[in-house]
Amino acid sequence: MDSGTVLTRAGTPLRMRNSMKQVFTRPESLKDVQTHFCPGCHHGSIHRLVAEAMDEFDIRSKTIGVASVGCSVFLYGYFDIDVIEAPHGRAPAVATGAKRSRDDRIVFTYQGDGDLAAIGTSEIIHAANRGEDITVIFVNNTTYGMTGGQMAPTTMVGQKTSTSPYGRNQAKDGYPIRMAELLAQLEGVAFSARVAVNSPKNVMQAKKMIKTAFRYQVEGRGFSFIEALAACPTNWGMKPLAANERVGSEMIPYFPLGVYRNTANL
Amino acid sequence: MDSGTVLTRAGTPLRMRNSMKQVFTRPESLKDVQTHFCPGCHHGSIHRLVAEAMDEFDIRSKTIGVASVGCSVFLYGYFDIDVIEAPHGRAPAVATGAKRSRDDRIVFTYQGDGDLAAIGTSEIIHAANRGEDITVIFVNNTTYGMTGGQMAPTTMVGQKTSTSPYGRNQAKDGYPIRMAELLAQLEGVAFSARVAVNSPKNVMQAKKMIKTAFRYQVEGRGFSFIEALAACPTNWGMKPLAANERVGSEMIPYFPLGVYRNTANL
Amino acid sequence: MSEKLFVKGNEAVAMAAIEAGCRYYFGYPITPQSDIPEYLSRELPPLGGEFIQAESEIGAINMLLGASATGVRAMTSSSGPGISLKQEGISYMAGSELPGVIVDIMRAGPGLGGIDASQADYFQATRGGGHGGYRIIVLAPASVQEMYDLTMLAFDLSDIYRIPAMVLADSVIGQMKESLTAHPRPQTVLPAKDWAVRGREAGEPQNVVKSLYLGDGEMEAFHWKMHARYQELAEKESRWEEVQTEDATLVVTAFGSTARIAKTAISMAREAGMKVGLLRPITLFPFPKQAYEAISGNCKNFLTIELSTGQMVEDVRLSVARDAEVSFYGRPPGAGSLPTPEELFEQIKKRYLNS
Amino acid sequence: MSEKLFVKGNEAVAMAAIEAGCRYYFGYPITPQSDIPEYLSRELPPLGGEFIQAESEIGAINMLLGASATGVRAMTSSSGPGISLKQEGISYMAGSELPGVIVDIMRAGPGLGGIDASQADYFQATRGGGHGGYRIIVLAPASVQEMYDLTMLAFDLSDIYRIPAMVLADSVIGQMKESLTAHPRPQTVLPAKDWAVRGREAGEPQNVVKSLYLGDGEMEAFHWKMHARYQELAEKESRWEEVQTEDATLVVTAFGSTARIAKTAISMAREAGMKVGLLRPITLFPFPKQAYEAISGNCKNFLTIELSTGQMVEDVRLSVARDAEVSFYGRPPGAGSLPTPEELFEQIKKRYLNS
Amino acid sequence: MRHDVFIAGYGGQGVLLAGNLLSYAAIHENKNVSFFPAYGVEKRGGAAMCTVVFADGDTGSPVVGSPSVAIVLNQLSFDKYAAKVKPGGICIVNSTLVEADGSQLPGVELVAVPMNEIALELGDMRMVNMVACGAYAAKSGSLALESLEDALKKALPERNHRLIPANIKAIRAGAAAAMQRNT
Amino acid sequence: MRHDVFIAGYGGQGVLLAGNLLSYAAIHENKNVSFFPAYGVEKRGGAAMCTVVFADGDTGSPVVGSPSVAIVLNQLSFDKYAAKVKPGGICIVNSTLVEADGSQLPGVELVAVPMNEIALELGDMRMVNMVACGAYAAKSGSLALESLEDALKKALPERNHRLIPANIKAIRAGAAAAMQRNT
Amino acid sequence: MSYTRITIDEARCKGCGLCTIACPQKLVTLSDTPNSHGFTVALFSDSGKCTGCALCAEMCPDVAIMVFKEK
Amino acid sequence: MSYTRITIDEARCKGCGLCTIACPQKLVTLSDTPNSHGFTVALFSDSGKCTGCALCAEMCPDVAIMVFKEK
Ligand SMILES: Cc1ncc(C[n+]2csc(CCOP(=O)(O)OP(=O)(O)O)c2C)c(N)n1
Ligand SMILES: Cc1ncc(C[n+]2csc(CCOP(=O)(O)OP(=O)(O)O)c2C)c(N)n1
Ligand code: SF4
Ligand code: SF4
Ligand code: SF4
Ligand code: SF4
Ligand code: SF4
Ligand code: SF4
Ligand SMILES: [Mg+2]
Ligand SMILES: [Mg+2]
Repeated sequence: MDSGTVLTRAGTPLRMRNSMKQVFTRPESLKDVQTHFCPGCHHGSIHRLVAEAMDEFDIRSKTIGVASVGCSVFLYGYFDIDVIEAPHGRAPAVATGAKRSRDDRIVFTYQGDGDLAAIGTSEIIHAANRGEDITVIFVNNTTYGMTGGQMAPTTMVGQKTSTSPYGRNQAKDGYPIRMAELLAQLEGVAFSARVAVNSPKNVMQAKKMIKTAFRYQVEGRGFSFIEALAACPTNWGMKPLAANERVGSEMIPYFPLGVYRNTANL
Repeated sequence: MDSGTVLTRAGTPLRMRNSMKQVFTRPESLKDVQTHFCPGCHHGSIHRLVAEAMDEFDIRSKTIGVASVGCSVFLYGYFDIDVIEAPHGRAPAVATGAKRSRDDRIVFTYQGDGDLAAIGTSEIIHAANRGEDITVIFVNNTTYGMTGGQMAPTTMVGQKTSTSPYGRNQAKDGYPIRMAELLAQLEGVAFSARVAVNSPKNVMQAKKMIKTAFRYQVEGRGFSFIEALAACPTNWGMKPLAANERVGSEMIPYFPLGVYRNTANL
Repeated sequence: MSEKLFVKGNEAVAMAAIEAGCRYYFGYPITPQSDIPEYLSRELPPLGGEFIQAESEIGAINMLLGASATGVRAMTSSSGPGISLKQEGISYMAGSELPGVIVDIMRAGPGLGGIDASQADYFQATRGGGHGGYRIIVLAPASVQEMYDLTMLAFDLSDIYRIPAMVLADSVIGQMKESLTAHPRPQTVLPAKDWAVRGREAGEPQNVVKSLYLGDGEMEAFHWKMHARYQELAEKESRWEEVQTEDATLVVTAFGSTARIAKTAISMAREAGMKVGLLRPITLFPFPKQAYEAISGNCKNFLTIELSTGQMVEDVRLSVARDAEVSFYGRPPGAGSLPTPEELFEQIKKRYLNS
Repeated sequence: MSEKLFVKGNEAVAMAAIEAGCRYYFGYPITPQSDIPEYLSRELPPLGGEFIQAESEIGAINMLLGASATGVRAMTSSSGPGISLKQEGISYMAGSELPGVIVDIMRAGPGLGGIDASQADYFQATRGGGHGGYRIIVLAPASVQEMYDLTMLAFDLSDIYRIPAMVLADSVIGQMKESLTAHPRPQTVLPAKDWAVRGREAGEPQNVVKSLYLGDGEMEAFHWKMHARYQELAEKESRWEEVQTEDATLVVTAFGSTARIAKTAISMAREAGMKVGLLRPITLFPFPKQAYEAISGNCKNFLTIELSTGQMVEDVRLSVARDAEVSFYGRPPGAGSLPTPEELFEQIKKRYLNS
Repeated sequence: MRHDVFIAGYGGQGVLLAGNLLSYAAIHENKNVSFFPAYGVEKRGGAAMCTVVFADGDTGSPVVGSPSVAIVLNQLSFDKYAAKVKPGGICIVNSTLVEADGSQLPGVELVAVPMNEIALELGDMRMVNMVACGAYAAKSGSLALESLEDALKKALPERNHRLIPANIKAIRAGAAAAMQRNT
Repeated sequence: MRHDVFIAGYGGQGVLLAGNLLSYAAIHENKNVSFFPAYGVEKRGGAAMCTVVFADGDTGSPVVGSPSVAIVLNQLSFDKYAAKVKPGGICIVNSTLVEADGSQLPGVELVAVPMNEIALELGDMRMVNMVACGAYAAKSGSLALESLEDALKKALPERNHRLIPANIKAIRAGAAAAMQRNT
Repeated sequence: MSYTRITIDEARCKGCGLCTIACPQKLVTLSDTPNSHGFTVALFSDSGKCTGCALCAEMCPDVAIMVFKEK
Repeated sequence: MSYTRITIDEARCKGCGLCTIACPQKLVTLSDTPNSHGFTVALFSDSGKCTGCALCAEMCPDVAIMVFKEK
């Protein structure tokens, strides 16, 4: 092969010249399957980074994932780990039950913004406040992806969704809620950070943060929280590139990236 | 009468010399009845201050009180106003429904720490975040009074309760949650303050703050929140004076009094 | 003839609510009912109403409680898991004698289940899924037109009897589009809401909306009062549809979409010369016992069809004459599990031969 | 003879849970069951177990879901409003085939109601108060000893059948103290929990605890599978107590504290020469239909007594022979509404004369 | 034999402890026992009452409509409950606080014991309930005084065991007073 | 008369719009109509299908087990659903994407219309569904072409009304193709 | 300074004693013996020193204290 | 610099284009015509300029890109 695209079929990557070494590989904890996510959906990127963190600490075989209800409900289809599917919003409570009964396991939840910041507010606040030794991956895409793009607590002011047809109105609907900052107020939280995956630089930073969050748990340091800003091209009614662009132009200014609490400075 | 105690019977105060003027009176919004509260329970003091605020703004006839489940469930027995009894923790949602459907009325909730900071976490956070134009009186007595003194989210570290027989253990139960500060993080909150009624000075300050909170609503300025520290002598297993003392010696140091958010500086 | 609209069942619910004077909606998204909040988020604000997307179904039912308590018409809607979460609030509304309309567009369960059509929330709706022993009014539309008509009726009955009313439809009825003749709300005479909490104006009594009863015998008296009211409901408000039951030797009974499928199956049976009829309950609570009693005087063979392993069939058994036989055919909810008319015709043939 | 303890019904539940190997408790305070969390908050930590006072009943049921999913024995308890809030979680557990024990010490409702004894959560418990059409095992103790015995049984049945199990008692049984012979857990052979989620060790299959079923026919297959399991339960695990039914011409039927009160009333009747017996269901789901079928072969007169306006009476009607009469006497819950033996004796006399 | 006793007073008079004591005494005599306390929404104040049923066999109903024996510690309880005592039964009243007239209760034996006075004489007002239990045991004959005395060890928390001798005295004084006044 | 038609394809082929168009056409002809869409958990991708039933009287079952007419826009749908067509019924296939052989469907009339090609000829691939509707109306005879054309105003959102003339062309082309190939 | 005094409603007073720590003049004390409800109610000693500051009344959770002043 | 290249799995690529903005060398573009799933998949132009920085792969939400380097 001299030039052009190298095509492969799922699961059977074309063999490279023997002299070549693969420098970017699929993480082992991520199953080698096609996802159901829409083109340009950042759930895929975030899934990969979580899988990389599991690989990094070699914890795949002792990790329990807690799936939430939302576009990420098929967690068990993509991660090669044991999974419990929690009712909508209740993943932190389910994770609490799992972790307390198996305290030598690594337990993480993966939740959307409808799930965590709306219906599941009580559960996340109290799991965080108790300082449960779990890791929470919170994917904020400013909308209810799975159910067709309704307004979420994180929907931006003015953003039109299927239940805010005139745009989110801060006078009636309030301002978008900043979970990473809010949880950082709680004594039980060991680590809280906000990341994005809209540029290679942000991806690299997100990778670092997600690994740190898992490291907290591996080292038994308490509750760790990652808010990942994400694009939902489908429900934003945007092409993938435009949606990716919006994360940087609209979301990050309101939801600044950074570490909001870091008790051990890992 | 020359000296000694002047006794009166409920509702029929002994007439003073004609030349005397009553300088401390029972607020009109407070019914002239005996309460069911235990001796030294601060619910009584807080009830009076709320009634005074209603008198001050002459809003008794247009106020809707939303009672919660806890020792303050008999709100309708003590306040001379229309009352809705909300399910445990849901008073802010009930108040939202009431206020949105009758936006010319004054709507307040009166909730305990079990009610507001445990089961009702979602409802308070989202009513606050939406900036509902209601007033919330939050009575923090570090325990579930009505049900017999179980641990609350505000129970102090080390405090023994009927469900923390070895004392609250921050490693398992987390640290007591500071609601006034937490809610102050939310954009929708117009006013958030913490008060106590354990000394005449604090009572006077509490009175001012509670009036300010109601004024916010009277002037349509949005969500106002008062956290009132309170003694529960019965469930603390203390004499009233000792319990009153504890508010100052143990609670205030951890739950500092003050204004945590004041958007209009009233 | 007024122009016929062509709308989704869920939209018909929302349109009827507006026509019935409901200006307050509180809900939380869930498939397959999200068309209702979506429609109302668009239509209520221009009418001066309020649409709130609550933080949860629990938030929504309690906002409904608060709004209803002030005397306005208000509603919520959800499906499966969301309706389960509303049970405490529904129990409180029932205990506080509050009207209010709750729409359940049923989906497959238990748990997360799936979003396919289901009728397995029948027990939850008719037996009081919440605690304490209460009943709510349950209406089961079988067409888009009925989604409209029964939603309006739900508001009226709920106001008259001071009992929460539920519109219980499966997702076939919610998602399908049919011709709809929208009509204004009937001029029912409604009792004054003098119990409503609106602020105690001078001279007015204090109004308290509550469900706490502590005095000796108070709670029991409440139960017997409601029991009598339920009986009044059963006598006055039971509604059902009968199709060709007069000469039937087999009566099929089903509600909602199942009744629609059965109707076509019954036509097939009639074409094949079988005397088969349909009895479709429109009110599930009150259950139209009187219709079953009357029909089972002549016809001794009943076939109940449900999208579940059998729930309404218990009410049928409890309602028919003692010597009547009640058989059951169920297709529990889930993808690919809707029965076809042909399939039901087979079932009818089987039972008919046995009759 | 082992020393007799003298303990509250609620405490017996907690003691039995510990003896049954339950080390994880998740709950939220509510009268009249708070003795259970209070006892366990004291006793579990020294045993290396975990007691969590959850942020709410919803938190608690979902912690139970999480713990049960990892294969340990765990439980929660509550009353009325709290049990309503758990309905979504219970439905998820049922849909995920998870074991787990839920204790409901019933109090008066609907709504906030009161804390007096009630049996009005019967429908909620036995019909699935949650969505989607599922059943849970429901055990109804009538003494402190049975609070102990049936709590243990609940853990075993729940593990064997992979169905959540509820101990359903009224507050009389929960609050009263009686002699208790504590005994070790029976050495039942339990199936391995190879479905449990504990981390996927090399070579093990991936375990997923879920209730989402999307493939064609998957959800329906789940329903029929569970239906078959419920039938197996009914055949193998139905439990009841019969007192002097052999020659009875009137059989009183009641569960929990009502059965206790009825027992004394029946002694009075027997003393007065009336042939009256008692049939007390111990399992409410599965309902001991076989006992009713058998007895109603001879005795045609049944009197159902409940602390409600009538719920279990429907199961009795659905279970007895067609020619048997079933009458009902109810005292709905609330302060001052517990019937006395004398009162029930009057009711027995009335029905007996009619028989 | 099946025995039942109903005890009523106001919060603070030790009604529940009395019920517990009788229960443990009955257990000591190898009976089956059901003790049913009434409980209120409010933590404090108000009435306190309980029922104790004990029998060789099944205790049957923990709820008793017409008790064979009632122990009534204050006027309110007397007014509310005395009339419920079964014909042929006994009503033991704390005559220090209760004005009771036997003619109000036809067919019921009224046993008046000045319990507060006796307790006060013995030096501790809080022993009213012990006096009552002694009176019950003696008058009803359904429990031996020794059983009561033995039961104290179980009914009282460890830290109060030093009070046992005083309580025994109160029990005996109650028994004596009950027998004396009515023979 | 009661008519039913089942339409299936993949997401993006305009299956639901086709169903709506037929529904409005039937309403225009004063029929009662039931349109039942299938819907999936996932927002995107996958199959799309719907059923339209229309009748002078009651539409009866919105669910149709054996449709009298099926319109099949892609191979997957053909493989899955074609066999369900009622004996004596019609199966209209998009022959551009579907390899269909009439012998697979005994008793069913197979109408092959190269819908993609026709649409592409008319300049817009997205009009495949219009071609299909025209074919259906012509072939089944249950709806007049004029009704379809009238229905476009209702089925299309206001902003797309400028496309109506092009759509009418596609409908007519579909009708012509269906009739031509099978007479 | 004009004559000032307070009244304490015995039917309301629960004897918690909060008023006793509030009075700068130490004019309020608790009775030694319980009343019929078992409460040791508050007593006012009208020594003429009462300033009418109403701090006692402000502290009373049961609104049992009223304050009067010579006009 | 050793030879470096990437592979793009067409069965996984959804044509979102995020890789195209990630490559500093602009070596990845989207195809003009949709594939059988309707996706305009990404194409790599192996002009020898690939540095193996893997930024394209890091950006791909569908993990469709693998990067290889000469040893
Ligand atoms: C109790 C309950 N309410 C509502 C739903 C419906 N529902 C499913 S997913 C979802 C929200 C999804 O949004 P989000 O959590 O932001 O996840 P995303 O799909 O955007 O990743 C909702 C409301 C449900 N399954 N259960
Ligand atoms: C859903 C539900 N769960 C639990 C209860 C029981 N309950 C009643 S009051 C209360 C807590 C009271 O504590 P708090 O809110 O702090 O008020 P306080 O009595 O201390 O003023 C609880 C748990 C209930 N009524 N409803
Ligand atoms: S709907 Fe949005 S969140 Fe869901 S898969 Fe598609 S792009 Fe991602
Ligand atoms: S229990 Fe506590 S909070 Fe309740 S009335 Fe008594 S002192 Fe007040
Ligand atoms: S008014 Fe002031 S001075 Fe007078 S008694 Fe009260 S606190 Fe003391
Ligand atoms: S503060 Fe009030 S209730 Fe307390 S002792 Fe003084 S007067 Fe009595
Ligand atoms: S590895 Fe770097 S240079 Fe090579 S194609 Fe990817 S982004 Fe471009
Ligand atoms: S980022 Fe991945 S899925 Fe998107 S176009 Fe590039 S290779 Fe394809
Ligand atoms: Mg989202
Ligand atoms: Mg409290």
